[in-house]
Amino acid sequence: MKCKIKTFGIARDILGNKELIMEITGNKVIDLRNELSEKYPKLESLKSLFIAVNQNYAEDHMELKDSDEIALIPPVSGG
Amino acid sequence: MKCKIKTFGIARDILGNKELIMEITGNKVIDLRNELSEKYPKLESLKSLFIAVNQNYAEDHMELKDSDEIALIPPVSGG
Amino acid sequence: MINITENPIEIIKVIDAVAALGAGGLNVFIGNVRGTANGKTVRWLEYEAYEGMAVAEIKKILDAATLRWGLLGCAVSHRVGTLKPGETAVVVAVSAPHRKESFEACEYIIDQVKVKVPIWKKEVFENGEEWVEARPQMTIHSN
Amino acid sequence: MINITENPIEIIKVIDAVAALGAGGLNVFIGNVRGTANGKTVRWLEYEAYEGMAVAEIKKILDAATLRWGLLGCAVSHRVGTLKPGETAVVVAVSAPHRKESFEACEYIIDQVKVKVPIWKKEVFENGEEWVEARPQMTIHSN
Repeated sequence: MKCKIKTFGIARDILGNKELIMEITGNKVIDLRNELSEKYPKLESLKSLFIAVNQNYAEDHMELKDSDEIALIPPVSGG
Repeated sequence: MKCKIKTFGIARDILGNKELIMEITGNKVIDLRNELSEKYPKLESLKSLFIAVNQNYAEDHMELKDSDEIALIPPVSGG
Repeated sequence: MINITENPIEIIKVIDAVAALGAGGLNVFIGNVRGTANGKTVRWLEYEAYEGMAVAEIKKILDAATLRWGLLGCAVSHRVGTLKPGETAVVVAVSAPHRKESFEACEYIIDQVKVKVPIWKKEVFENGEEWVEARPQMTIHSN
Repeated sequence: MINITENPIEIIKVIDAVAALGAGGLNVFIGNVRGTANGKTVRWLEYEAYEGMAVAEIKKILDAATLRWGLLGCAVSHRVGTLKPGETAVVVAVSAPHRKESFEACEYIIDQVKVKVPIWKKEVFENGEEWVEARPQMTIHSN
Protein backbone atom coordinates (compact mmCIF):
# COMPACT_ATOMS: atom_id res chain seq x y z
CA MET A 1 0.00 0.00 0.00
CA LYS A 2 0.94 3.68 -0.31
CA CYS A 3 1.58 5.65 2.88
CA LYS A 4 1.49 9.44 2.91
CA ILE A 5 3.88 10.49 5.65
CA LYS A 6 4.56 13.78 7.45
CA THR A 7 7.93 14.18 9.14
CA PHE A 8 9.09 16.44 11.95
CA GLY A 9 12.27 17.48 13.72
CA ILE A 10 15.26 15.23 13.30
CA ALA A 11 13.15 12.67 11.38
CA ARG A 12 12.57 15.29 8.69
CA ASP A 13 16.32 15.94 8.50
CA ILE A 14 16.96 12.19 8.08
CA LEU A 15 14.22 11.59 5.50
CA GLY A 16 14.98 14.83 3.69
CA ASN A 17 11.35 15.84 3.12
CA LYS A 18 8.47 17.34 5.12
CA GLU A 19 6.05 15.02 3.38
CA LEU A 20 6.64 11.89 1.32
CA ILE A 21 4.83 8.88 -0.05
CA MET A 22 6.22 5.41 0.68
CA GLU A 23 5.17 2.14 -0.90
CA ILE A 24 5.13 -0.63 1.74
CA THR A 25 4.38 -4.35 1.67
CA GLY A 26 1.81 -5.23 4.33
CA ASN A 27 -0.71 -2.81 5.86
CA LYS A 28 0.27 -2.47 9.50
CA VAL A 29 2.22 0.17 11.39
CA ILE A 30 4.97 -2.40 12.03
CA ASP A 31 5.34 -2.96 8.29
CA LEU A 32 5.86 0.77 7.76
CA ARG A 33 8.30 0.83 10.66
CA ASN A 34 10.37 -2.01 9.13
CA GLU A 35 10.38 -0.36 5.73
CA LEU A 36 11.54 2.92 7.26
CA SER A 37 14.36 1.24 9.22
CA GLU A 38 15.64 -0.48 6.10
CA LYS A 39 15.51 2.59 3.90
CA TYR A 40 16.68 5.14 6.54
CA PRO A 41 19.04 3.31 8.92
CA LYS A 42 19.87 6.62 10.65
CA LEU A 43 16.42 6.49 12.30
CA GLU A 44 17.85 3.73 14.52
CA SER A 45 20.10 6.32 16.18
CA LEU A 46 17.10 8.11 17.71
CA LYS A 47 16.13 7.69 21.34
CA SER A 48 12.65 6.76 20.19
CA LEU A 49 10.42 7.01 17.12
CA PHE A 50 6.65 6.94 17.43
CA ILE A 51 4.26 6.74 14.53
CA ALA A 52 1.05 8.75 14.68
CA VAL A 53 -2.00 7.85 12.64
CA ASN A 54 -4.67 10.50 12.22
CA GLN A 55 -3.03 12.56 14.95
CA ASN A 56 -2.97 9.79 17.57
CA TYR A 57 -0.03 7.71 18.74
CA ALA A 58 -0.42 4.30 17.03
CA GLU A 59 0.50 0.78 18.16
CA ASP A 60 2.59 -1.46 15.89
CA HIS A 61 -0.28 -3.88 15.23
CA MET A 62 -2.65 -1.17 13.97
CA GLU A 63 -3.86 -1.49 10.37
CA LEU A 64 -3.37 1.41 8.00
CA LYS A 65 -5.77 2.75 5.37
CA ASP A 66 -4.87 4.71 2.25
CA SER A 67 -6.55 7.84 3.55
CA ASP A 68 -4.70 7.85 6.89
CA GLU A 69 -2.61 10.85 7.93
CA ILE A 70 0.64 9.26 9.09
CA ALA A 71 3.38 11.16 10.93
CA LEU A 72 6.82 10.28 12.27
CA ILE A 73 7.28 11.52 15.84
CA PRO A 74 10.91 11.58 16.98
CA PRO A 75 11.57 12.35 20.69
CA VAL A 76 9.54 15.42 21.61
CA SER A 77 11.16 18.39 23.35
CA GLY A 78 8.51 21.05 23.88
CA GLY A 79 8.44 23.43 26.81
CA MET B 1 7.39 48.48 83.66
CA LYS B 2 5.25 50.15 81.02
CA CYS B 3 4.62 48.23 77.78
CA LYS B 4 3.46 50.00 74.67
CA ILE B 5 1.41 47.44 72.75
CA LYS B 6 0.04 47.27 69.21
CA THR B 7 -2.88 44.93 68.58
CA PHE B 8 -4.19 43.29 65.42
CA GLY B 9 -7.11 41.26 64.19
CA ILE B 10 -9.19 39.55 66.82
CA ALA B 11 -6.75 40.62 69.56
CA ARG B 12 -7.61 44.24 68.78
CA ASP B 13 -11.31 43.44 69.04
CA ILE B 14 -10.73 41.81 72.44
CA LEU B 15 -8.51 44.56 73.84
CA GLY B 16 -10.64 47.30 72.29
CA ASN B 17 -7.74 49.47 71.11
CA LYS B 18 -5.21 49.53 68.27
CA GLU B 19 -2.53 50.68 70.68
CA LEU B 20 -2.43 50.71 74.45
CA ILE B 21 -0.03 51.03 77.32
CA MET B 22 0.00 48.35 80.02
CA GLU B 23 1.76 48.44 83.35
CA ILE B 24 3.23 45.04 84.18
CA THR B 25 5.15 43.60 87.11
CA GLY B 26 8.32 41.87 85.91
CA ASN B 27 10.14 42.59 82.67
CA LYS B 28 9.81 39.44 80.60
CA VAL B 29 7.50 38.48 77.77
CA ILE B 30 5.95 35.81 80.02
CA ASP B 31 5.08 38.49 82.59
CA LEU B 32 3.26 40.49 79.93
CA ARG B 33 1.54 37.32 78.73
CA ASN B 34 0.29 36.54 82.26
CA GLU B 35 -0.92 40.10 82.78
CA LEU B 36 -2.81 39.97 79.49
CA SER B 37 -4.47 36.63 80.30
CA GLU B 38 -5.65 37.96 83.62
CA LYS B 39 -6.99 41.24 82.30
CA TYR B 40 -8.42 39.87 79.02
CA PRO B 41 -9.52 36.28 79.64
CA LYS B 42 -11.08 36.12 76.16
CA LEU B 43 -7.55 35.89 74.74
CA GLU B 44 -7.51 32.31 76.05
CA SER B 45 -10.13 31.38 73.45
CA LEU B 46 -7.67 32.00 70.59
CA LYS B 47 -5.94 29.15 68.78
CA SER B 48 -2.62 30.86 69.54
CA LEU B 49 -1.24 34.22 70.58
CA PHE B 50 2.31 35.21 69.79
CA ILE B 51 4.02 38.29 71.06
CA ALA B 52 6.35 40.20 68.77
CA VAL B 53 9.07 42.47 70.06
CA ASN B 54 10.56 44.95 67.64
CA GLN B 55 8.86 43.13 64.76
CA ASN B 56 10.26 39.68 65.62
CA TYR B 57 8.46 36.77 67.23
CA ALA B 58 9.64 36.71 70.86
CA GLU B 59 10.17 33.82 73.28
CA ASP B 60 8.58 33.94 76.74
CA HIS B 61 11.91 34.33 78.55
CA MET B 62 12.94 37.42 76.57
CA GLU B 63 13.46 40.61 78.57
CA LEU B 64 11.59 43.73 77.57
CA LYS B 65 12.85 47.29 77.44
CA ASP B 66 10.77 50.47 77.71
CA SER B 67 11.54 51.45 74.14
CA ASP B 68 10.44 48.09 72.67
CA GLU B 69 7.72 47.94 70.05
CA ILE B 70 5.46 45.17 71.30
CA ALA B 71 2.66 43.60 69.27
CA LEU B 72 0.04 40.93 69.87
CA ILE B 73 -0.11 38.43 67.01
CA PRO B 74 -3.25 36.30 67.01
CA PRO B 75 -3.45 33.40 64.49
CA VAL B 76 -2.41 34.78 61.12
CA SER B 77 -4.54 34.20 58.04
CA GLY B 78 -2.87 35.92 55.10
CA GLY B 79 -3.04 34.66 51.57
CA MET C 1 10.23 42.69 45.50
CA ILE C 2 8.09 42.61 48.63
CA ASN C 3 4.95 44.64 48.59
CA ILE C 4 1.98 45.19 50.94
CA THR C 5 -0.56 47.31 49.15
CA GLU C 6 -4.10 48.65 49.35
CA ASN C 7 -4.31 48.82 45.56
CA PRO C 8 -5.20 45.95 43.22
CA ILE C 9 -2.13 43.80 42.55
CA GLU C 10 -0.76 44.06 39.02
CA ILE C 11 0.13 40.41 38.44
CA ILE C 12 2.37 41.05 35.47
CA LYS C 13 4.54 43.45 37.49
CA VAL C 14 5.19 40.76 40.10
CA ILE C 15 6.14 38.32 37.31
CA ASP C 16 8.38 40.90 35.63
CA ALA C 17 10.14 41.45 38.96
CA VAL C 18 11.53 37.89 38.95
CA ALA C 19 12.60 37.73 35.30
CA ALA C 20 16.27 36.80 35.15
CA LEU C 21 18.72 35.72 32.50
CA GLY C 22 19.28 32.01 32.92
CA ALA C 23 15.85 31.39 34.45
CA GLY C 24 14.33 28.45 32.59
CA GLY C 25 11.31 28.18 34.86
CA LEU C 26 9.07 30.75 36.51
CA ASN C 27 6.27 29.73 38.81
CA VAL C 28 3.52 32.06 39.95
CA PHE C 29 0.83 31.52 42.57
CA ILE C 30 -2.20 33.79 42.63
CA GLY C 31 -4.51 33.62 45.64
CA ASN C 32 -8.02 34.94 45.03
CA VAL C 33 -10.90 35.60 47.41
CA ARG C 34 -13.48 32.83 47.30
CA GLY C 35 -17.19 33.57 47.39
CA THR C 36 -18.07 31.06 50.09
CA ALA C 37 -16.62 29.93 53.42
CA ASN C 38 -18.05 26.96 55.32
CA GLY C 39 -21.05 27.04 53.03
CA LYS C 40 -21.84 30.67 53.79
CA THR C 41 -21.80 33.45 51.19
CA VAL C 42 -18.91 35.86 51.72
CA ARG C 43 -19.79 39.49 51.01
CA TRP C 44 -16.24 40.73 51.34
CA LEU C 45 -13.02 40.23 53.29
CA GLU C 46 -11.14 42.75 55.38
CA TYR C 47 -7.37 42.22 55.31
CA GLU C 48 -4.97 43.94 57.63
CA ALA C 49 -1.21 43.64 58.11
CA TYR C 50 1.38 44.52 60.71
CA GLU C 51 3.21 46.01 57.80
CA GLY C 52 6.81 46.42 58.98
CA MET C 53 6.93 42.97 60.51
CA ALA C 54 5.05 41.42 57.57
CA VAL C 55 7.69 42.69 55.17
CA ALA C 56 10.46 41.44 57.48
CA GLU C 57 8.89 37.97 57.80
CA ILE C 58 8.35 37.70 54.04
CA LYS C 59 12.00 38.64 53.53
CA LYS C 60 13.10 35.80 55.85
CA ILE C 61 10.97 33.34 53.88
CA LEU C 62 12.32 34.54 50.51
CA ASP C 63 15.91 34.42 51.76
CA ALA C 64 15.44 30.84 52.99
CA ALA C 65 13.84 29.77 49.68
CA THR C 66 16.54 31.47 47.62
CA LEU C 67 19.24 29.63 49.54
CA ARG C 68 17.50 26.26 49.43
CA TRP C 69 16.45 26.22 45.76
CA GLY C 70 19.02 28.55 44.19
CA LEU C 71 16.36 30.97 43.04
CA LEU C 72 17.29 33.68 40.57
CA GLY C 73 14.39 35.91 41.60
CA CYS C 74 11.41 35.90 43.95
CA ALA C 75 8.64 38.31 44.81
CA VAL C 76 5.56 38.55 47.02
CA SER C 77 2.79 41.11 46.74
CA HIS C 78 -0.03 41.00 49.31
CA ARG C 79 -3.08 43.18 49.28
CA VAL C 80 -4.77 44.66 52.35
CA GLY C 81 -8.08 46.46 52.88
CA THR C 82 -11.48 45.43 51.55
CA LEU C 83 -11.52 42.63 48.95
CA LYS C 84 -14.53 41.20 47.17
CA PRO C 85 -14.86 37.60 45.93
CA GLY C 86 -12.76 37.07 42.80
CA GLU C 87 -10.21 39.74 43.72
CA THR C 88 -6.54 38.83 44.11
CA ALA C 89 -5.21 38.81 47.68
CA VAL C 90 -1.67 37.57 47.09
CA VAL C 91 0.77 36.89 44.27
CA VAL C 92 4.00 34.89 44.70
CA ALA C 93 6.45 34.62 41.81
CA VAL C 94 9.80 32.82 41.64
CA SER C 95 12.32 32.11 38.92
CA ALA C 96 14.82 29.27 38.94
CA PRO C 97 17.18 27.62 36.48
CA HIS C 98 14.81 24.62 36.18
CA ARG C 99 11.10 24.09 36.59
CA LYS C 100 11.05 21.61 39.47
CA GLU C 101 12.76 24.08 41.78
CA SER C 102 10.38 26.85 40.72
CA PHE C 103 7.32 24.78 41.72
CA GLU C 104 8.78 23.62 45.04
CA ALA C 105 10.00 27.07 46.04
CA CYS C 106 6.76 28.85 45.12
CA GLU C 107 4.66 26.38 47.10
CA TYR C 108 7.03 26.64 50.08
CA ILE C 109 6.78 30.43 50.02
CA ILE C 110 2.97 30.61 49.94
CA ASP C 111 2.71 27.90 52.62
CA GLN C 112 5.10 29.86 54.86
CA VAL C 113 3.42 33.20 54.15
CA LYS C 114 0.16 31.73 55.39
CA VAL C 115 1.56 30.55 58.72
CA LYS C 116 4.32 33.07 59.54
CA VAL C 117 3.43 36.50 58.18
CA PRO C 118 1.37 38.83 60.40
CA ILE C 119 -1.56 39.40 58.07
CA TRP C 120 -5.16 38.77 59.07
CA LYS C 121 -8.44 38.48 57.28
CA LYS C 122 -11.99 38.84 58.52
CA GLU C 123 -14.82 37.29 56.53
CA VAL C 124 -17.92 39.44 56.35
CA PHE C 125 -21.15 37.47 55.79
CA GLU C 126 -24.75 38.55 55.47
CA ASN C 127 -25.31 38.03 59.20
CA GLY C 128 -22.03 38.63 60.91
CA GLU C 129 -18.27 38.45 60.55
CA GLU C 130 -15.41 36.23 61.65
CA TRP C 131 -11.61 36.49 61.93
CA VAL C 132 -10.32 33.54 59.92
CA GLU C 133 -8.39 30.85 61.83
CA ALA C 134 -8.68 32.76 65.09
CA ARG C 135 -10.45 30.17 67.24
CA PRO C 136 -9.78 26.43 67.62
CA GLN C 137 -13.33 25.32 66.79
CA MET C 138 -13.28 26.95 63.38
CA THR C 139 -12.76 24.93 60.25
CA ILE C 140 -9.46 25.44 58.52
CA HIS C 141 -9.71 27.70 55.51
CA SER C 142 -7.23 27.86 52.71
CA ASN C 143 -7.08 29.05 49.16
CA MET D 1 -7.66 27.66 26.00
CA ILE D 2 -5.09 25.78 23.96
CA ASN D 3 -2.88 27.80 21.74
CA ILE D 4 0.11 27.13 19.46
CA THR D 5 1.41 30.44 18.20
CA GLU D 6 4.26 32.07 16.32
CA ASN D 7 3.69 35.32 18.20
CA PRO D 8 5.05 36.21 21.64
CA ILE D 9 2.81 34.75 24.36
CA GLU D 10 0.81 37.29 26.31
CA ILE D 11 1.11 35.79 29.78
CA ILE D 12 -1.75 37.76 31.28
CA LYS D 13 -4.17 36.49 28.63
CA VAL D 14 -3.37 32.89 29.55
CA ILE D 15 -3.95 33.72 33.21
CA ASP D 16 -7.21 35.54 32.44
CA ALA D 17 -8.39 32.47 30.52
CA VAL D 18 -8.48 30.36 33.71
CA ALA D 19 -10.09 32.91 36.01
CA ALA D 20 -13.21 31.38 37.55
CA LEU D 21 -15.59 32.24 40.35
CA GLY D 22 -14.77 30.00 43.27
CA ALA D 23 -11.13 29.59 42.29
CA GLY D 24 -9.08 30.24 45.41
CA GLY D 25 -5.76 29.28 43.84
CA LEU D 26 -4.26 29.89 40.42
CA ASN D 27 -0.90 28.45 39.48
CA VAL D 28 1.07 29.53 36.45
CA PHE D 29 4.21 28.03 34.96
CA ILE D 30 6.27 30.06 32.50
CA GLY D 31 9.04 28.30 30.58
CA ASN D 32 11.70 30.58 29.16
CA VAL D 33 14.57 29.90 26.77
CA ARG D 34 17.87 29.56 28.60
CA GLY D 35 21.06 31.07 27.23
CA THR D 36 23.23 27.99 27.65
CA ALA D 37 22.90 24.24 27.04
CA ASN D 38 25.58 21.77 28.17
CA GLY D 39 27.89 24.70 28.79
CA LYS D 40 27.54 26.03 25.24
CA THR D 41 26.07 29.43 24.37
CA VAL D 42 22.69 29.15 22.68
CA ARG D 43 22.15 31.71 19.90
CA TRP D 44 18.52 30.84 19.39
CA LEU D 45 16.07 27.94 19.36
CA GLU D 46 13.86 26.75 16.52
CA TYR D 47 10.55 25.30 17.72
CA GLU D 48 8.17 23.38 15.51
CA ALA D 49 4.89 21.61 16.21
CA TYR D 50 2.69 19.02 14.56
CA GLU D 51 -0.05 21.49 15.28
CA GLY D 52 -3.28 19.52 15.02
CA MET D 53 -1.94 16.61 17.02
CA ALA D 54 -0.22 18.92 19.52
CA VAL D 55 -3.55 20.61 20.29
CA ALA D 56 -5.24 17.20 20.59
CA GLU D 57 -2.56 15.85 22.96
CA ILE D 58 -2.67 18.98 25.11
CA LYS D 59 -6.46 18.60 25.32
CA LYS D 60 -6.08 15.02 26.60
CA ILE D 61 -3.64 16.22 29.26
CA LEU D 62 -5.92 19.07 30.37
CA ASP D 63 -8.96 16.79 30.47
CA ALA D 64 -7.08 14.28 32.64
CA ALA D 65 -5.86 17.03 35.00
CA THR D 66 -9.31 18.60 35.25
CA LEU D 67 -10.82 15.26 36.23
CA ARG D 68 -8.08 14.38 38.71
CA TRP D 69 -7.81 17.72 40.53
CA GLY D 70 -11.25 19.23 39.96
CA LEU D 71 -9.82 22.18 38.09
CA LEU D 72 -12.06 25.14 37.38
CA GLY D 73 -9.94 26.30 34.45
CA CYS D 74 -6.75 25.38 32.62
CA ALA D 75 -4.85 26.73 29.65
CA VAL D 76 -1.67 26.07 27.69
CA SER D 77 -0.04 28.41 25.23
CA HIS D 78 3.07 27.20 23.38
CA ARG D 79 5.14 29.26 21.02
CA VAL D 80 6.78 27.98 17.83
CA GLY D 81 9.31 29.51 15.47
CA THR D 82 12.57 31.25 16.35
CA LEU D 83 13.05 32.10 20.04
CA LYS D 84 15.99 33.90 21.60
CA PRO D 85 17.28 33.35 25.16
CA GLY D 86 14.95 34.98 27.69
CA GLU D 87 11.86 34.61 25.51
CA THR D 88 8.85 32.63 26.75
CA ALA D 89 8.29 29.26 25.07
CA VAL D 90 5.35 27.98 27.09
CA VAL D 91 2.80 29.16 29.63
CA VAL D 92 0.57 26.80 31.64
CA ALA D 93 -2.15 28.21 33.90
CA VAL D 94 -4.65 26.40 36.09
CA SER D 95 -7.26 27.45 38.62
CA ALA D 96 -8.60 25.28 41.41
CA PRO D 97 -10.68 25.74 44.53
CA HIS D 98 -7.54 25.37 46.70
CA ARG D 99 -3.87 26.04 46.22
CA LYS D 100 -2.44 22.54 46.69
CA GLU D 101 -4.43 21.22 43.72
CA SER D 102 -3.36 24.18 41.58
CA PHE D 103 0.34 23.42 42.16
CA GLU D 104 0.02 19.68 41.58
CA ALA D 105 -2.08 20.05 38.46
CA CYS D 106 0.12 22.71 36.88
CA GLU D 107 3.28 20.65 37.44
CA TYR D 108 1.57 17.53 36.06
CA ILE D 109 0.50 19.43 32.94
CA ILE D 110 3.93 20.86 32.11
CA ASP D 111 5.59 17.49 32.83
CA GLN D 112 3.14 15.76 30.48
CA VAL D 113 3.43 18.46 27.80
CA LYS D 114 7.17 17.86 27.71
CA VAL D 115 6.89 14.10 27.13
CA LYS D 116 3.66 13.68 25.15
CA VAL D 117 3.05 16.68 22.92
CA PRO D 118 4.55 16.64 19.40
CA ILE D 119 6.65 19.80 19.63
CA TRP D 120 10.37 19.86 18.92
CA LYS D 121 13.17 22.30 19.51
CA LYS D 122 16.55 22.63 17.86
CA GLU D 123 19.31 24.50 19.65
CA VAL D 124 21.42 26.69 17.42
CA PHE D 125 24.95 27.31 18.71
CA GLU D 126 27.86 29.29 17.30
CA ASN D 127 29.23 26.15 15.60
CA GLY D 128 26.32 23.92 14.82
CA GLU D 129 22.86 22.90 15.87
CA GLU D 130 21.17 20.00 17.63
CA TRP D 131 17.63 18.62 17.99
CA VAL D 132 17.06 18.48 21.74
CA GLU D 133 16.54 15.02 23.29
CA ALA D 134 16.75 13.31 19.91
CA ARG D 135 19.65 10.93 20.51
CA PRO D 136 20.37 8.65 23.48
CA GLN D 137 23.88 9.97 24.13
CA MET D 138 22.63 13.51 24.70
CA THR D 139 22.26 15.00 28.15
CA ILE D 140 18.71 15.55 29.32
CA HIS D 141 17.64 19.14 29.01
CA SER D 142 14.80 20.74 30.87
CA ASN D 143 13.65 24.17 31.84
